[in-house]
Amino acid sequence: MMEWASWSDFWAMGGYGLYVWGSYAVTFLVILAEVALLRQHGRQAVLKLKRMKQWEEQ
Amino acid sequence: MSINWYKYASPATFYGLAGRLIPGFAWAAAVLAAAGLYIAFFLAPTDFQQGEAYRVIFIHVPAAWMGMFIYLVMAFWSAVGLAFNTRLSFMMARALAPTGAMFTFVSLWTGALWGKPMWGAWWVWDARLTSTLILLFLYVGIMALWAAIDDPRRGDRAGALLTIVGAINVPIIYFSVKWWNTLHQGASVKPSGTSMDEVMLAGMLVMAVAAWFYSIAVAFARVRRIILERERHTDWVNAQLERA
Amino acid sequence: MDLPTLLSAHDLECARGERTLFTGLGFGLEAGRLLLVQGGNGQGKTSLLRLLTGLATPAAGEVRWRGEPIRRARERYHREMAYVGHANGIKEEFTPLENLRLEAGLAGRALDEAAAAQTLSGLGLARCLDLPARVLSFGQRRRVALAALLTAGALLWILDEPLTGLDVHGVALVEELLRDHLAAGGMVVMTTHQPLTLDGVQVQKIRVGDWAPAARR
Amino acid sequence: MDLPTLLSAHDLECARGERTLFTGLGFGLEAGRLLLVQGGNGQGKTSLLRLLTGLATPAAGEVRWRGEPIRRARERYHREMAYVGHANGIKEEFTPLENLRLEAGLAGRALDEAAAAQTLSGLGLARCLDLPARVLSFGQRRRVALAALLTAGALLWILDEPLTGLDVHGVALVEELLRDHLAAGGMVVMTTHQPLTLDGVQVQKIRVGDWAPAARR
Amino acid sequence: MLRFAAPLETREEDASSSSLRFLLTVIRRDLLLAARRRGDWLTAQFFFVMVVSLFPLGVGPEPELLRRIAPGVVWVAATLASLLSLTRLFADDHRDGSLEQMLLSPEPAVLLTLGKAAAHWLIYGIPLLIVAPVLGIQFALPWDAVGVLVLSLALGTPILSLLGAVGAALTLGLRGGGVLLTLLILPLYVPALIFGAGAVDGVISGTGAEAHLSLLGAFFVLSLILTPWVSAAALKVSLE
Amino acid sequence: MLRFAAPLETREEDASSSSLRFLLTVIRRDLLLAARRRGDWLTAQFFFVMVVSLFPLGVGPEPELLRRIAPGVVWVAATLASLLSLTRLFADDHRDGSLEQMLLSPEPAVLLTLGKAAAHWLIYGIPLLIVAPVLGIQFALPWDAVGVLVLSLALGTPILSLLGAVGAALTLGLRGGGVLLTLLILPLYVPALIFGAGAVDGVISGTGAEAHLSLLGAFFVLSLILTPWVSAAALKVSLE
Ligand code: HEM
Ligand SMILES: Nc1ncnc2c1ncn2[C@@H]1O[C@H](COP(=O)(O)OP(=O)(O)OP(=O)(O)O)[C@@H](O)[C@H]1O
Ligand SMILES: Nc1ncnc2c1ncn2[C@@H]1O[C@H](COP(=O)(O)OP(=O)(O)OP(=O)(O)O)[C@@H](O)[C@H]1O
Ligand SMILES: [Mg+2]
Ligand SMILES: [Mg+2]
Repeated sequence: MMEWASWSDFWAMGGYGLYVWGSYAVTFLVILAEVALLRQHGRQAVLKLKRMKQWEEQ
Repeated sequence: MSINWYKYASPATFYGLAGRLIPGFAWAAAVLAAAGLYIAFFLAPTDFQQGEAYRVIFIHVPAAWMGMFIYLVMAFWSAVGLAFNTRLSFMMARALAPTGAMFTFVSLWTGALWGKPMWGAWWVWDARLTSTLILLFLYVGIMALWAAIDDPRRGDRAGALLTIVGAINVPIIYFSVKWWNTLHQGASVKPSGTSMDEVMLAGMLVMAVAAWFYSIAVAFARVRRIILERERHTDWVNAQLERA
Repeated sequence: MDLPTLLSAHDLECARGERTLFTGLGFGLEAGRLLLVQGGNGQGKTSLLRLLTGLATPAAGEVRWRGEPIRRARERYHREMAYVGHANGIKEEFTPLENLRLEAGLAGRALDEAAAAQTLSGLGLARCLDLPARVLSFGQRRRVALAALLTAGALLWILDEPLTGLDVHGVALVEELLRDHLAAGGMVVMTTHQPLTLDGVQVQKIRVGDWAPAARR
Repeated sequence: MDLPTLLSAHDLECARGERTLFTGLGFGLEAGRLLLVQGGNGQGKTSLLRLLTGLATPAAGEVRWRGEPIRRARERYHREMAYVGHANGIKEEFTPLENLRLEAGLAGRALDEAAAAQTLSGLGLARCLDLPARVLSFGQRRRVALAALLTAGALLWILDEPLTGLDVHGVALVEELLRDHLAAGGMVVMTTHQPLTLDGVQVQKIRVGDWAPAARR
Repeated sequence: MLRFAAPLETREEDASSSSLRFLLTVIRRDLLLAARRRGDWLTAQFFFVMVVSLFPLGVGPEPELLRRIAPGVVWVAATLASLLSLTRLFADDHRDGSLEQMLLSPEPAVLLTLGKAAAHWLIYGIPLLIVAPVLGIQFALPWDAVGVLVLSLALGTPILSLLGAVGAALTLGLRGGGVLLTLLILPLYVPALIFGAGAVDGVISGTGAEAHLSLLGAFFVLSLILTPWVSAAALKVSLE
Repeated sequence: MLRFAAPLETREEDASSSSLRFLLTVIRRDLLLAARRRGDWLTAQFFFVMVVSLFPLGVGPEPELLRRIAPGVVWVAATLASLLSLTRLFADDHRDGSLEQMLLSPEPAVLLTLGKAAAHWLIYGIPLLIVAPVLGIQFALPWDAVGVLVLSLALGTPILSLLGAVGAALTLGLRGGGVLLTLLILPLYVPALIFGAGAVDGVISGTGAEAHLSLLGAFFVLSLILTPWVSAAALKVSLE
């Protein structure tokens, strides 16, 4: 801890906590959402392709 | 050069290659992001003008860079696709767009959150801000066009044409907005690249490289899905499905 | 008589969406001949004709006109070819005569107004010359499209179900037109689900859809 | 057997623009009968059918359903009547099945999905069940419109050239459907330019256009 | 093969419940159509955002000036966004013949037009309400003004859809219907625009928004009661 | 009865003169079509006038404020007016099959798109130029500013038509075409809007209009050279 006297100092960000953490939180969430969507779509695609293959084989 | 580019341009080969590369890029991105965040919050000193608020810069600037850079890469792949009719290029362009839009959105969001304490307003009609907003509109327009066309061939080409027209227009838009803004006396504070502390700069660069690797990993993952959907009647995809 | 093969298709493959409609389709057509494209609904007749016009590009293979791929000889090919599709290609707010005049203008031909009016009358549209196409009946609109085909004076006609909506006189008329055109050395590629009586005409037949039996998709 | 006359037209006159297409047209149609409206292109068949559906109003005369003018008995009439016009009336972005479901919903009927899928398969659309109507071929779209007609389960069918674009199997199918419908006591008013083979069916014929010979305009 | 099974007898049914079912089917049908065009919902929002964002580009970036014109700009943009989509309210159904089919349903046509207008509002009106706050912030409006802006749009956009349906029905099948529609309907939109923008202005200038909002509400009720009948009549005339 | 007389031999002709003739025919055809839809020409003007006139209603009547926003408002209205009509640039021809017929003409497609854009400008751009002075006066603009407004519109509206043709070709036959077109094209219009409104502002504020006007001119030349090719390519892609 070179910059910060305490954790509460750290979270306060010199009074700008809302702005700084708001930025980082939203960025984190957006990235998380992208990765999650990507995984979900990937899984859906595989499932869909398998289903269609089954149909075609019938 | 003896590398057989056409081999790697074949979706089947690229599918495997991308699959092997993704974990590497993903881990590199994670490690670099951790390092960047450590620098950002524990090594970089407090800014004497802006106080701690400036720490937004470590995501704001990399995100802004990636937003613009990814558009250029998309335009490049679109041009390649139209010129050489390589399917993989179009797929790359498609895979990149959501990530580009995401970064552009992040740069807008973080900029807005930064602007409130610094300028006293969430938003001002500054040249950089406005042109970033228009860039987001371009991304959205391209993705909306893709979404509206369900024939993949047509979608690829139409999207590529729009991307390229946009790429020619982006510099024009940027300068027009700048010109427009300076003729009026606009916002008095502007984001300025004043001489920067070296640690700060290092943190920003590390974060930028992390964003870069992240984009590559995500785009590869997305392109793999697109390849699967497009090539689903081929034998290798069937074999792939057996395994999955 | 050994006429040269003017229109030929080589190994055509057509994919619509995820379905392959046909592969390896090929034929050659000489002057004075009619090619009847056969197949049930949805087998790919329209898709084939659009490949032949150059409006769509085949997934594989190529179409040649006078020996040259139509991609390269586009201008010349389009000068000598005329197409009537499922849609009539006439503007609803123009009268039949104006429609013909415009088509001629776009093709860079001068239109002999009197002759055009006569063509229209010959097609049974004498009473509709001054009506906008919008108010014409289904069959009358089809007739206007056929009149445009006639005035185009093209060597090769590509006709997608030209008989839809025509009454019996109309069908007889089209048959006569086809005979005349072929007798004058013209060529026709066409589809229809109705029986055609074309005595004295050499009809070549091709069937689409058999190429892609139901099982393979 | 003396069935009651359900649909009747009295002294109908139809004017389009400045032209009177027909005047004094009248007929009566009993259950189990088919009325074939005949006439060349542009004689006024479509115009007559639209008068019969109630979409257009006659310049003079009236149409009656079960003895009541359809203006007044609109709701009941529309519950018992189904119309297929030159346009198919299907939404291009929906699959055939979704189209049927929607039509049923709008008519306030419950749709038996399995039966609907079977109807579509019976009409040769088995392979198109999950495709949007936009990508279907001309004839396939016509078949979807016919499937909607079938699921409507109406007593009176008004069909404007239902055979356009159908291949030979399609035509045979429609003929069978007509026979079944009439045998079950249904009624049909239809036009077509193609020959119909409807053995064992009592066909009533009416000719439009003779009413307004060419000279009178 | 195909079995014909026509329920030849008419069924007697509770009239009002069948009417309600018809109305809901019309709405669901349009929502489904909108859902099929993936991204349309988003597109409508972005259109609105974009039109609003054009103004600073034309007018210049001074925040004070922008704040003053903000209510007017947002309301004009909402009007245009709804107009642009209204062009297609009946046109698509008319072209492919399904409008005729719907008019041949036993239910009265007024339910059809009411349902279409309602669906239009759900698809194109609701997104505007969601985006409006963001735009208010871009133009540096105070929070209470943003609230009233959303409220006024919530009351006003249904009016746009209802009145727009009249115009769409009147111009059906006419060439250049889109532009003509605008010509007919924009004057009718004026009261909604004035009350809506006025309410927001009232908050900013401190004169209060209640009077404007209640006028807007009255106008809404009036158009809800009257316009479906007018558009039903217009529809029938256009289809003759 | 009918005599078949096909000029089976291809005629060799001066290529450039036949191209010019084709271009002129395309333009004349669209002008004729517009003339046939009586009132469309007038309607486009009315839309423009109305959008501009809505602003004083939404923003309030202060003359000083109105004068300051006038250039921006007029330019935004011009942009929207041109967009509204652009939706139908190729759509009608596509639906009735005549677009296919035109693409089957021996002449290159780029002439077709150029001609269509030119016709669009003649029909929908010229009226704007004629009405603009009236609007300028309504907003109490000084005379020299009105002059520059017309000049900037004269240079700028062709850009709108040219770029809009790209969007119209790309969105051909797609659901939600109108809104989608707007979404694609509005961002590209930004420079024209900024330079155009900026020129008028320059006159009012005394900084001069030349710089803006010459940038606008450069943008016009650029789009004249590039966009017809892009729209031709887009058209072919959309018709595949
Ligand atoms: C929504 C608001 C904002 C947007 C869209 C935005 C956009 C951008 C963009 C696109 C860049 C990269 C430009 C380049 O490298 O040439 C950038 C860089 C930067 N921005 Fe922002 N910005 C916003 C708000 C702010 C605020 C409020 C500040 C600080 C007060 C700020 C400070 C910076 C700095 C210091 C840079 C780095 C400059 C450089 O490397 O040259 N930005 N911003
Ligand atoms: N995206 C797609 N996915 C799957 N199948 C498609 C797609 N697009 C078109 N098709 C199919 O391709 C075929 C197109 O046929 P085409 O229009 O060429 O038929 P046709 O022989 O002209 O029929 P008709 O006699 O009815 O006019 C149809 O069977 C249609 O279902
Ligand atoms: N405004 C008008 N002025 C003059 N004649 C008109 C006008 N509107 C329609 N007509 C004529 O009315 C007739 C309409 O015929 P209708 O569509 O009922 O014919 P149809 O018998 O169904 O023909 P088809 O077999 O071609 O479908 C056409 O001959 C048309 O030219
Ligand atoms: Mg076909
Ligand atoms: Mg008819």
